[in-house]
This record gives sequence, C-alpha cells and structure tokens, in this order.
Amino acid sequence: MTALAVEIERSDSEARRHFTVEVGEPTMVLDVLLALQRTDASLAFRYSCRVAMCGTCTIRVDGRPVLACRTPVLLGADGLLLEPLAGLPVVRDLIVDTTPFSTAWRSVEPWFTPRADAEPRVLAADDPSREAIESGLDCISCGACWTACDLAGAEHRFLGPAALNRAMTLAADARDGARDRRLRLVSQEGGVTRCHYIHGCSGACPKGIDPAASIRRLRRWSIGAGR
Amino acid sequence: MTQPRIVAFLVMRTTAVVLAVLVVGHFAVTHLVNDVAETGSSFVMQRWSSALWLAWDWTMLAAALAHAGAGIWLMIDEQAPATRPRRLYHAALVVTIGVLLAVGTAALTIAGTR
Amino acid sequence: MPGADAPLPVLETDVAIIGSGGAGLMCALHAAAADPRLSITIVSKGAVGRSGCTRMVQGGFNAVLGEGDSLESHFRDTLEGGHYLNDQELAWTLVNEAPRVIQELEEQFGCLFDRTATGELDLKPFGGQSFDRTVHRADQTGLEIMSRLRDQVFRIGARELEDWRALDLLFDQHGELSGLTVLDTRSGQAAVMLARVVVVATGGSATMYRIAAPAREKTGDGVAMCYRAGLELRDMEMLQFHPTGLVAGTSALTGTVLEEGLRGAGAQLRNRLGERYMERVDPERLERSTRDVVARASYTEIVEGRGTPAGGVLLDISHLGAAEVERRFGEMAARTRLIGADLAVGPVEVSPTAHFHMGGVVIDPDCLTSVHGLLVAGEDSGGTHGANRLGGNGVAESTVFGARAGETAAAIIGGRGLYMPEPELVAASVERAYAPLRREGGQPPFALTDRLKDTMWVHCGLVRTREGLLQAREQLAELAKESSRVAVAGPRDANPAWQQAIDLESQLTVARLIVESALVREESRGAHFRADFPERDDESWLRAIVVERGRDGEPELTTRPVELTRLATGGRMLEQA
Amino acid sequence: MSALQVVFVAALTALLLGVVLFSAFTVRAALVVRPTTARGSWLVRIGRASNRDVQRWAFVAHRATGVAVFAFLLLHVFDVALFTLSPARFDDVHELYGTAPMRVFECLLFFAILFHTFNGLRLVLLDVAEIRLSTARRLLHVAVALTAVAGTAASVVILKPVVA
Repeated sequence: MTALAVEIERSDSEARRHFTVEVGEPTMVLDVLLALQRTDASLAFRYSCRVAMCGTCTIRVDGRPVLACRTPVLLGADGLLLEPLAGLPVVRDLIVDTTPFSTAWRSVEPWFTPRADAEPRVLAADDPSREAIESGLDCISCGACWTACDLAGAEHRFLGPAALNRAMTLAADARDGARDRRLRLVSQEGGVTRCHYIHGCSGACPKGIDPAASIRRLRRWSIGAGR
Repeated sequence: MTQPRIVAFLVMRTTAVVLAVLVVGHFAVTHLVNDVAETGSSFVMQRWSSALWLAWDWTMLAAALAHAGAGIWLMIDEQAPATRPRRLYHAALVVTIGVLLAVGTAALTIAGTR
Repeated sequence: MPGADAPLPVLETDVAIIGSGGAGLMCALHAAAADPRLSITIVSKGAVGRSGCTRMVQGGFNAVLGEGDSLESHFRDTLEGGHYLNDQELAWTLVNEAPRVIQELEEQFGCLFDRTATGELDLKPFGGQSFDRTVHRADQTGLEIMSRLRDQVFRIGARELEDWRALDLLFDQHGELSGLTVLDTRSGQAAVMLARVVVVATGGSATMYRIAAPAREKTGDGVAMCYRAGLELRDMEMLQFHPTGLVAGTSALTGTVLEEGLRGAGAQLRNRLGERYMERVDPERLERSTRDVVARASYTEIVEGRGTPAGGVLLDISHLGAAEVERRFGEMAARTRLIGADLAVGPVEVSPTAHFHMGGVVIDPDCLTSVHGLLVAGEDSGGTHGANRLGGNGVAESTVFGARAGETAAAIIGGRGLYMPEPELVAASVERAYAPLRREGGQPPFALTDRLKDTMWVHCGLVRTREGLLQAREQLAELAKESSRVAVAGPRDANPAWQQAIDLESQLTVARLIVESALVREESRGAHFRADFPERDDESWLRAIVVERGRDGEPELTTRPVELTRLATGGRMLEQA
Repeated sequence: MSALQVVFVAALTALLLGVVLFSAFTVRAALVVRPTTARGSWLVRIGRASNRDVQRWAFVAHRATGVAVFAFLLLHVFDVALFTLSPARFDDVHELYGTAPMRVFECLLFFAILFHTFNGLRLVLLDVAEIRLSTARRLLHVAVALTAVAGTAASVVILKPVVA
C-alpha cells in the first residue's frame, strides 16, 4: 500500500479538496474515488459498469479526460488532480450534465433509417462499408472527445467529434436510407467544416476511435454528394 | 445546392495549394534570388511590364484574400455569438477584404496599362 | 428538509417505463410503434441507455437463425440448462421471438452484427448449447444493441427522466394502480408520476454479493418495489454465478465478467496445481458446460485450497495466439492488461462472480402481472430461465420481453385511466426515501453494504447449507435493524451516498427473499446448491417457490408445481393442445 | 525618417502588437478553455504538453501565423500600391525593407509563411487521403522540420548583407 495525494475540484468551495488515500495494486482512478467516498460521503461522482462500456465515469485526471474505471493510478506519482469534464455544466463535484453532448448527438438524427428498397441488405464480413462503419462504431458516448475538443464545449454550435463520428458510421452504412439528408445536416454551420485537426478527440477516445478521421471522411462524402 | 460552408471549405483548400506556390515563390524572388534592397521601383517596373508577373501577383492577391477571408469568417463564427455583433464583424471583414482587393487590383491595372 | 413537505410536483404520462436497459428501451420503441400518440416516460436511475447490464453484454444473443438449428433445440437447451424449473410458456416465447428481434435489431435499428464472408450471421458457440447460435458483435454485443436502441429512442422523442429513480408503486383507494413516486437524484426533489401503465424493467440485484458482475444501478429496486406492492415473486433462490469474473484485488474491476465466448472458443480452466479440473467434473462438455456447473467447480477448487493465493483459478486462452485473441476479445484483453496480466499471452485469474437473478416477478408471456396496468419485463421477471440461465439468453430475454411489454402496454392502455393515489402511500414512500437524509448521528451506508455482500457471498452463495442460511437470516435481520439508522450528511442534490442508502433498502429486501426461498428448497438444482441436499430431486422439487408479502408484512412462501406444458423432464416434446 | 516611413513603421508596429495579442489570446484559449495538458501555470502546461497535444499547438500556431501573414498583407498591399501613385514615394518606404530590423522581421515573416504553408499542405493531405492519427503527427514533425531548415537557410541569405 502506498499513500497517494489526491486533489478534487469540488463545486462547494467549502468542501474538502485535499485527500490522502492508501492504494494497492491494481488501483484505477475509480477505486480511488470509491475509497475517498468513505472518507467524505458527500463526494459526488458517477459510474456504472466499471468495464469501459457505459461511459459515465469520465472525468479529467491531471487535466486529461479519461474513464475513471480504465485509468490505472501509477504508484509513485506525485499526486492526482481530479476535475469534472470541461465544456459541460457541472451538476455537483465531478458530475456533469451531458445535455449539450446529447443534444448535439441527437441533432445529426443518429437513428438508423431502413432503406425503402424491398430487400434489406446485409453487410458481409468483407463488405467495404463494414470497415468504415466499424472504425467508428464502438463509441460509448463518454464525452471525453467533447472535453478534449477545443471547439465543442466552448462553442456550442459545433456538433463535436462524437456526433459527427456517429453520422459517419451511418453515412457509411449501405443499409441506411437517410444518407443524403444526414450529409446535408452535417454540412451546415457547426458541422464538418468546423474541425481544425487538433485531434484532441482522437487522442482522448478511450475506445481508440479516431473521430477526426471520421469527420474528414464525412466531409469528403458531403462534397462528393454535392451538399 | 451545395452548402455555403462546404463551398468556403473548398475555396480554402484550393487557394491554399495555389498560395503555397505563389507566396513562397514571391518571397523567394524578392528576398532570396534578389536581395530585398534591390527590389525598389525599378525592379517593380521591370517586373510589372510582364503580363506573367501581373497575373502572378493578382492571382496571389485574390487567392490570399479569399483564403484569409474564409479563415477569418470561420474564426468570427467561433468567437462571436450568432447575433448582431457577429454580423457586424462579418461585414467589417467583407469591407476590409473588398478594399484590399480594390486597391490591389487598381494598382496592378494602372501599372499594367501604363 | 427544504421542499420535502411542500406539495409534490405531479407528472402525468401514458406509459411509465422504469429502467433504460434493453427491456426498457425496447418497450418504449414498441409502445411508440404500436401507438405513436402515446406519451411515454422513461425513468432511469442512471444515464438513459447507458446504465444497467444489457450494455455490458459481451458475448451475444441466442437466436435460432443457423441452418440446421431449430426452435425446439434452443427450447430444449434452455430447459435443460434451467433444470426444468422454467415457466415453459415464457421460455417458449423467448425462443420463438428471439430470431424476430434479431431481425428487427439489424434491419430496423441498424445493429451491425458479425457476419461471415458469405454474408451469413456469424454464430458463435456458447456454454450448454447443442448448436452454435449466439449472434454477436465481437465482444461488445450489448454496446452495439444498446447504442442503436438509444439512437432510436431519440427518434420517438420519449420523455427521458435521466438520473431519476422510481421509489414505489402507487394505488388509489380502490387498489387501482395509479403510478409511482419518483426522485430526481440530481436535485433531490421527489415527485408523483401518474401513469396509465407502468412497466418495471430495472434489472436484477446481483450487486449484493461480494464478488459481483453487474452495473452499479442493479440493486433489485424493481423486484423490491413489486414485492412491497404485493406481487408474487418466484424462484428467488436462483441467482446465477458466472464462472469467470476477473480477480483484481480490491479494485472495482474484481468480479467483472470475462465472457462465455472465451470458453466457447476453447479457453481452459486450471487450478493452482495445473489440473484442468473440468475433466473431473464434466468430462464431456468440459469448460463448455453450463454456468452453474463450471462456477461451482471453480468455487470448489478455491475453497478446497487448490486456487491461487488471491482466491481464484486460472483461465487460459493464449493457445489461440495473441493476434486472434486481440481480434475477438480485444476489450477484455485490454482490461486484463490494466491489472498486470494479459489474456492474449497467458492465463488470467478468475473467480465465480454473482451475475444474474433468474428469479423475479411472476408474469405471463405478455408481461402481464396480477396487478392491472402493471407490466414487468427483463431480469425483474422470473421463470424464463428456471434454475440457470444460458449464456446469450439474457439479452434475448430483455429485448424480447421488453418489446412484448411495449405492445401489451399499448394494447391495454385503453382500459386504464389516471387514478389519484392514496396520499398515505405517497407520504410513506417519500418519507422512506428522505429518511437517511433527515436522520442525525447515524453512519453512511457503506459499511452495511459491505457486510451485506459478505453475508450473501459466504452464506447464500454458490454452496449453501441450512446452518449457513439461518446465519444469513439472522445477519440480515440485524442489518435491516441497523439500516434503519443509516444517516447521510451532505446535500440532497446529486448525492451518491444517499442513493446508496436507498439502494441498500432494496438490496436487503431482495436478499431476505433469496435467503428465505433458499431455505425452503431442500435439494440442489441449477444455481441453487445445497451441500446438505446435494442431489436434484424431481420427485418432490419440480416446483417453483413463490413468495409474496403477507398481511403481517413478513414474506409468505408457498410452492407451486412447474407445469410441463411443452417438454417433459426426460426431454420428450409434448403435443401442443 | 520621412513622414511616410514613420507611418509605415507605426502601422507595422501596431499590426505586430495586434498579432502578438491575438496569439496570446489563442494560446490562452487552448490552455484555459480546454486545460487538457497538466497542472501548473501556462508555461508549465506548455512545457509538459506531450506528443498527444502537438496537433493542438499546431492549430494554435497555424492560426497565429495565418493572422500574422494576413496582417502584413494589410500593410503590404498599400505600400506596394504606392508604386502606382509615385515610384519615388514607393522607394522611400521600400528603403526600410533593406534595414537590419526589417530584415529580421522578414526572416520571422518567412518562418510564419513556411510553417503555415507546410502545415497547411499537411492538412490538405489529411483531407484527400485516409491518414491515421500517428501518421498525422509524424507529418507535423516533417512540416516543422522543413520550416526550420528552409527558414534558417533563408534567414542566412536575408541577413547576410547586414551582418557582413
């Protein structure tokens, strides 16, 4: 067991910010939070699945947006700084309101719309559109990319990396019938022309998705479709 | 109908490639091939007697203004809320770009027809 | 408490769905499809579509789609796996509708499942199955299904109460269901929700064990709520342990599931001595035996001292080659690397982990319960899986019955009005929820939750005895007493400790029902193993244990013979009337 | 100094100041609006920025250099247009271009042009080809290296007359 200094950005300025916690190995940042909750029961943070699937435990650790459940604490580190995600309103302590994120997601009309063709298409393992879809499919809506993007949270008209990545997976899908409409949606203000290749999103994605590449791909298609 | 933002994007990228050649070439000619001290009025007079250089300079000017205009338009979009001040900034940008294009075009036209 | 005594806000809706997992969202989509004019409200204790366990499904979804497979075969496997304790009509519904749901998920909702180069669905092998029939998307099947359902819910525009928990079902003076009390956990404000139809789909309660797999939200709220409202629950003693939960010291990663597909793909289990103990236990099916068998075998190795020092056994799939493991089980390999192991190149320590509750509210195949207007779907219901659930039947259950609940809701809504609840019920419910905040001097719930988990793991876990269960009963009574003194300091907005105190109430309620039912079943069947009655006894115990709340508030247990409507225990299909 | 020269120097100084302010604003935005680098002061954060953040700084630099070059263009269009009014007045202002401080400014300007060009071409390349994150980073390293090499070589040529 090693002592670790932890500083937490609290929404109540009176609340305790500095803690010391004994950690063993392995310890994730989520384990640190669960341990600290026993010291200070008023500490607010959220998590659900603890296996990097729900995307609700996203916080900033030493400034970087990460999944608390998937971030090991390095023993011997000179302390941790834990903050809520940036670019989203804070509910309390480390809990943020993800409404701006989901509003952006919703505005690309993220739902699959079956084609009107009589025969539903299936995508075989080697179908070319599968590779494009799968490159962006495993998004867990954790919001790490939103925080890591210099544009998304600060400037709410930008749809952000995750929503555009979702639009890409749909536009890539030969089974989807709303391609033209969606390409038009993402070509407007706040859409694909907003990305400045900062790649904060791609560097932050805990699922290894490259949303910046998805946005560029989506933009190529928008141009190709004459939108 | 192609979306205006896509058009702006395409303008940005095409002018970028054009400018990469024209601006670096321009700088090389005025600073590296010739020393900058030797690029006075006689140098300009000689250069602007050639239609090629006139075309070069005007294309460079127009492309640079289009490129910068599109870029700054986007920056205004990002920094200013979509209300009155934003429209004002956009208008100021358009006026500035227009003045520069007018001055530059006039200068080149006068020099070319002299 | 500010605001608590002011009149509560009242919300109205046609269909109130509690829970936003696979069952909840499928229910919303099918209710909206059946009648687009319905106002639908999703009440979700966590993030909508991102809480609960459907999303955590790695392995896949069992459905009869392959050439040569048959509904009868899937049905037979489900009943064999469930040791014939299943409600056969529910199991038959599951098997029958699963292929249609897969088709809907793929063609209407756009799920991308793995297919072969020729375009056929890639069906992978799972435990306890006579045919490879598990549809999947790599090792993140649940994520794909839930993400696409969540996107579709955006389309129908249902009202989403995210981070709101349901407290209690409400009834009017004549006993008509009138809705529920809800609590906005972000603001701490309680409210009354009037609903024509209420669908309970909150998921199970396996988090009450020391080593457990499910998501944080799954604390048995739905079952406890239904029990308090007087509904019948069945098979509560049947709680499944998944054989391969990760062992990761004190980390919350402990108990998280390494999916069944690993064993399907040939992963081997060995004890510390290097023995492949499944050769002793089930020489025919080995690691591909059903979950109850494999989990208990591992548990036996561990408690008899042949486990690793950390209390696990070793799971090894590295013989497939690192690249292949990465491709098929990448998420899990990444997870094991976090704790200093690596599934791709060597063995990983695993332990049985509490996973799924087969027991729950008694429903019929349309998800109807004994209360008019109240539907239950998914893990909150009991009977579909009998004494043991097959891997891949869980997500099938939540989506199949979620869809049916949605259709049923639309069908019965015409006969239902909005009824004003009894004020005393509302007051009692809200008072119960606010109590931990109002008390002074007590302790937060954490230590009690830990003790509950230990009690259940030790005395009501994979191997049970009468003495152990009696101790569990005693300890639970003590915990119940202490839980009435839990106090949470701090604000009422976004306060996880307060929410855990409310969770603990639900968990204690359900824990007690599990222990009481386990005491009654004096045989061993599926997930329920009694060391003092180690044999399955079809003669006396082909019966479901049904529990409901008696007039005195204490659980009343009865048994009811299982109706063999379609398949006899010998495996003979019966003629259908 | 002639009046025209004074106007030119004043305008250039004002524009330079504007560019510096704008750059500081952009850097601050990158640090404060999205503090994704590390704890500590701005300088510490920039210093600790890892490879993951290089493209964020490339964006900041691309913006700053773009605005800088445009600011110079604002002035340059007018000083060149002087030629059509009167070649003598043009020469009066143009004399300044050969002075030592202006030559240093020209070197900086060329660095800005080169970075904006090479990084811009990298962005165009990202647009037309499927390029992964790691490759995009590597291309940025190439762009920076090209800028450094070409800029230094040009600086030698430009500064030689005044140094000698």
